[in-house]
Amino acid sequence: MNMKLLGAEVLLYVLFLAFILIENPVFVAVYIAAIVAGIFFAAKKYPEKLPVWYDLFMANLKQVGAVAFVLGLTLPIIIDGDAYWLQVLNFAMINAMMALGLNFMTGRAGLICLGYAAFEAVGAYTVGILTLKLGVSFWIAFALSGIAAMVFGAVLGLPALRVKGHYLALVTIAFGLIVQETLLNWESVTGGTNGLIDIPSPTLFGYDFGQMLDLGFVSMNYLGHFYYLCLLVLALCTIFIFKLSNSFFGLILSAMREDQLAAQCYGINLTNYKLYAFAIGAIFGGFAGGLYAAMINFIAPENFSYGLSVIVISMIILGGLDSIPGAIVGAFFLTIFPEKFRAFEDYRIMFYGLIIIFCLIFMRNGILPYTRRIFMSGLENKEAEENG
Amino acid sequence: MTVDVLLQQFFNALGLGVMYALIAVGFTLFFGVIEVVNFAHGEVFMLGAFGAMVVGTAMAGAGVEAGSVTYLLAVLAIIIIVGALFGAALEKFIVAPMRGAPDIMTLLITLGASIVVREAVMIFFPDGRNPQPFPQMIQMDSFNIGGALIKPETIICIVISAILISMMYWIIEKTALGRYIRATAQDRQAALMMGVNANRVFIITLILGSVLGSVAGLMNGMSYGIIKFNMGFAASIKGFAAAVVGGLGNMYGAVVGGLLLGFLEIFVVSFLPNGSSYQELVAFLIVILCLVFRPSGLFGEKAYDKV
Amino acid sequence: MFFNSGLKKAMAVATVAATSAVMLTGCGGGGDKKTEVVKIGFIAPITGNNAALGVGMKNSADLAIKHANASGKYPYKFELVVADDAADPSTAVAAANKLITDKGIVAVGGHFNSGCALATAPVFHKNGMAMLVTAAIHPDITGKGYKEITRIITEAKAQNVYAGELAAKTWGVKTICLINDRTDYGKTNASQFGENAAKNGAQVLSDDGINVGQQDFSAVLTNIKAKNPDCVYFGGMATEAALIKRQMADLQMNCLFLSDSGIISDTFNKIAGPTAEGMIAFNIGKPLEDLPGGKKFMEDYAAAKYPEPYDNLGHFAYDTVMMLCDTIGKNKVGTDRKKAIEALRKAEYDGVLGKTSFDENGQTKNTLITTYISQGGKWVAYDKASIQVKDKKIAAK
Amino acid sequence: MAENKENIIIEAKDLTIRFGGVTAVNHVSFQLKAGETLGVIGPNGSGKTTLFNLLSGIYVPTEGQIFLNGEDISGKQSNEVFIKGISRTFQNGRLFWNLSVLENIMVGLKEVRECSVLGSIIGAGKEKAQAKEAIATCLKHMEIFDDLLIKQADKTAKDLPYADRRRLEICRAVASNPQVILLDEPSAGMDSMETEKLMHDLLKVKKAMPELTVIVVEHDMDFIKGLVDKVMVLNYGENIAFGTFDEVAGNEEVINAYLGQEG
Repeated sequence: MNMKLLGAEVLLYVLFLAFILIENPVFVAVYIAAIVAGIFFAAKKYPEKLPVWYDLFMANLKQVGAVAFVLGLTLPIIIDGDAYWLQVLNFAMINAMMALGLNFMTGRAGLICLGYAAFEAVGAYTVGILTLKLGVSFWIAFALSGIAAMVFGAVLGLPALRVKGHYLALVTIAFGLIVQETLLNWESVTGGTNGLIDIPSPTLFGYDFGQMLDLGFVSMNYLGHFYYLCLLVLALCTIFIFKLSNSFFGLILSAMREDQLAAQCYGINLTNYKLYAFAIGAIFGGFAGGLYAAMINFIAPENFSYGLSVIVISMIILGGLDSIPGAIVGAFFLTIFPEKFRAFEDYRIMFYGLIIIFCLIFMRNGILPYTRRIFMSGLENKEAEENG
Repeated sequence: MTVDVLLQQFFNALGLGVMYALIAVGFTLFFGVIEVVNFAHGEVFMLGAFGAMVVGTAMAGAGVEAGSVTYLLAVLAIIIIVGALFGAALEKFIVAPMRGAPDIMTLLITLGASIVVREAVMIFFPDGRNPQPFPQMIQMDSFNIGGALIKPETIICIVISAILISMMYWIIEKTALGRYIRATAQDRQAALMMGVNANRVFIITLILGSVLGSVAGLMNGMSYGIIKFNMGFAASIKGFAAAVVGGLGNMYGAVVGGLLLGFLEIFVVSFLPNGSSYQELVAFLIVILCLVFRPSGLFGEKAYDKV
Repeated sequence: MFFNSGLKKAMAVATVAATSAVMLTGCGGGGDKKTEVVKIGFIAPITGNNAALGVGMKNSADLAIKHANASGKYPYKFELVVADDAADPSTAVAAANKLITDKGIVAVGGHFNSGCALATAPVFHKNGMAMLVTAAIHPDITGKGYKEITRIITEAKAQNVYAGELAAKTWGVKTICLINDRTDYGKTNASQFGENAAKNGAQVLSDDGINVGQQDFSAVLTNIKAKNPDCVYFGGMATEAALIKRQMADLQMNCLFLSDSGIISDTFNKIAGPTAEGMIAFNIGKPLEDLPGGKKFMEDYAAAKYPEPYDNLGHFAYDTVMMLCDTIGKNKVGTDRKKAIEALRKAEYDGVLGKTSFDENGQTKNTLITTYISQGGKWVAYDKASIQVKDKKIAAK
Repeated sequence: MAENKENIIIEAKDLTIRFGGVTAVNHVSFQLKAGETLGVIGPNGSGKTTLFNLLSGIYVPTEGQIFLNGEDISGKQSNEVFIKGISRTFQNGRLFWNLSVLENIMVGLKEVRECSVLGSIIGAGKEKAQAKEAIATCLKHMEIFDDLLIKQADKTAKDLPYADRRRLEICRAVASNPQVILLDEPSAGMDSMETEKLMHDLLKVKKAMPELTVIVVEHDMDFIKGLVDKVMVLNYGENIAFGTFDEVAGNEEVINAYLGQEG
């Protein structure tokens, strides 16, 4: 347990909380200015310090994750169950799940997908239809939403086998638009344009998630349940993705991303692994959709538009392609930061466009760039000493 | 299906197909020569329409008679400048920094650029969120050919795009500049070694393609009379679909692809029951089918992986 | 890029100390304790696609609060808390939650977009807070039987029943072609108009769906022209309606062209240009000047000097908030949300729209519908217009 | 299936491929026994790399067959060809540039390829042990190049100096214990001193893996002379000479086709 790291993470948590709690726009502007000034100041004064801290964070991701989870548990209590911010944080976590899935598909396996919102739609409608129309319990429907998205991921994978790069981008856009079009037209099942209304909230052994959550010292509305549910699912997704990326399977996908032809010449069956990448990447979109449907109780085709797919792309670009912490931080930043500037609501979409351009030109590796796994840290020093 | 209705649908399709062809040629030029898929190409289409509207309304206000030849030529000239400036700016600020980066990066940055341009017009153009009326540019009424009514605008659009595409053909095939462009298309390294200034080719290609896009925007405004800040997105998907159907990188393929897409859309509506609700879907379905079964399109040559 | 130069100057001033000081001051001010303060919530599309309508609604609601407090009739000091739903269902739910957590708010009014009202109705029902819907006309909003939900505007179905009878019976239309923009709004209006016209002897020849954002309708209109209908009805919004009207003029189709309230806006006349002449549409409510409190509302609004116009739905917002204040004031509800719900259901209020009271579903009984025709680039009430429908064609009176 | 008399590892029979009008490889045939090294020489554009692409399954031959251990593998996908035992390097180097040296080598290993997707999620401890084992295999092969590669095990491929990149390619190709290895101009871009060093490394590889059959495309004649048992000369896609270096050197046709121009 690296205490220095723990201290740093708690400080970051406090700064994050302050950012949420300040209401008055002037204070928000001053606060951001102070943070940015602090970063420039530190970067100038101790240029060598930043990479050291950075490597420290990246080397102990397991600890960073665990501490973040624990701090996350305390968040609703500190913001006194404020429903508005619970809702925004729930959206941030749902977006983070999608960012993880897309990052696995595009960042790790190199398969560009501009129709990722379709997987969230599949997950949301699976939960919506099963719980609303067939009375299935939420937990079964939620599991099925992941599986349904996986199947759709494989279905998208099929045409993707024969195309690369630009063509693949276009196929995924077309796929996203066709899924949305089907949701609009298949009125009997999906409720067409007015979508599904009043999707029941989940119940666990009779305890309805839709009621108020009373923790004794603080009580908050039903969004508190979803906050903890989202936090749990996000944690599991992160662990799931972490294990996958650091396994041989992850290595093969990154080889495929680097050079498909060479990878094939070294025994990798591109067809299988592309389908795996699409299918597994899509699961996270499905879960995100399932949670969204159960939480908002109302879904319609325009919630899962092409615009959303582009926003998720901007999240993983900001975070850093193929970087798991980057995807989560990117998603949180791009969901929470605009909330503070409700007055500039019209500029929100443009803000995402600017983020894409800014990051691609100046910060191509994003804010938390991918760090390679060091296999040989122990071995290397030993070898180096022996050979002198 | 009487003859006049068939003839009417034919001209409807021709007008539509010609506009798609012009956009598709732009896409094919970018991909064929500098291997860039320019997702912001749709926005130059929109800027062309908005530019023409602003100029047209201003000139009409300043007393220049709306239908006169000078009026039309002035609008066309300004639109070409708008397209050229957009192409040059796109190359300098968006495409150039991405040179050498993997394809995904160029694709994503043009995607980012298209969002910024689209939203900027929505926010900063007066009442940008709502659709805008496009000034009436031609004061003639429709021609009646065998019972089918053809707007003068459609005729002019067909003529303008025929001229532009043949000019593009002449530039690419006959001029020195065209040789540079073709050389870069075939093998960029070899062309560089032969002293072809790649930057010049990049900028010129983007300018030429963007000019085609902005003129297509003008034509859209003239034919439909109503333009909106987000017209670029749908046009870019259809333009790209047409370019892919024709064989990305092949100029004639793009023209044929555009016309084919126009006719298919009109065919779906006029012959399939309740076809009108699938008109927009046609472009997407073609793209997937074509990419999966014939990735190199109708005329594109089979691309071999350069080992 | 989002740090404009102003912020950079602020950076020079800000110190880290400022950050910690700021962290501790939460917001929240105490009210003076003289008369009890009762807050009324109001949700509207302040930003997003319908920003112009939303801001007009917000200003009118603010005007209502001023009048309620100034009238002295009520034992409370009313305060308005405005929330923005940005015409998007998920933002609407977030805004609703923000209002619910403010314990001082006793009841809420608002919404123009049906999608938003449909999304927030269950939220208000679940959390036991009354919502008086201002301008969202989807039947299901009050159709669900939630006792918390009432609505001050006529719902969509009535508008289509009226239109169907008028076209088939009064104007003698025999054959109709329907077009809808495949949105819930457009499709419901088109099919309900077709049903009611058929009940009065007309025959529906075709029902074609088109897409929002589509530009080229030449193919579907050519098919319709071949059927030579007496009238074409379009369920949808202004942009597509204007494009269709222009392309019908190009094809020299001179049959009647009717549509729903979605197209009644200056935008339609502006973008349809000269072809707008003779376009007929049906709208809920009456022109402001014909309403009982219409003139007074216009004068009061002008006097209050709001920067933005009250737009189409200002008077609905005004009556919503006035009715909420009146009901809460008269029944001494204070901040008891349960009492507010019961009181509102039984309430009666005589305002700009005339006398408003609710049926068992919470839907207003005061049904107001008007036929409009586009003449000289402006929407004019049909009976006041100089062009009329004469044997299924538009002609001078 | 031709039964395998004198254990011919790899055989090409009238191997041909045409792109549109051009016949890049025209009826090339050869046979190689286990452990033999064949040098393929010829002027630029004579079809050497195209031949490699045919042998490694990237291109499908228009005519003719390829036999590995007597089994006809023509038309098989490149990943199947690799699994059967033919690995290759690339003329202008196709390493996984953003992956580390170790990761590059690991990609070809059998246990990596056969990892189960599910296993990597559930198998808690297992994949650490597997990783250790895989690293050990890689290190064994990296020792061929002394500690040159081992020192830079965790550097990314794109950060390696040019010569080491060539060595990494060879190491990657050898790591999967193939039966046949195709080296496409391994010494391209190296100075004579480094080429010399590379030749010794390759000789060490051959000593370490006597059964390994090597086919190498090269321009550097000393490199060829020092390394190969037999030489094949290609000109305009045709095999104009086959035999030991000396036989080929004396062949009339070869001289004016290839060596003659140099003279």
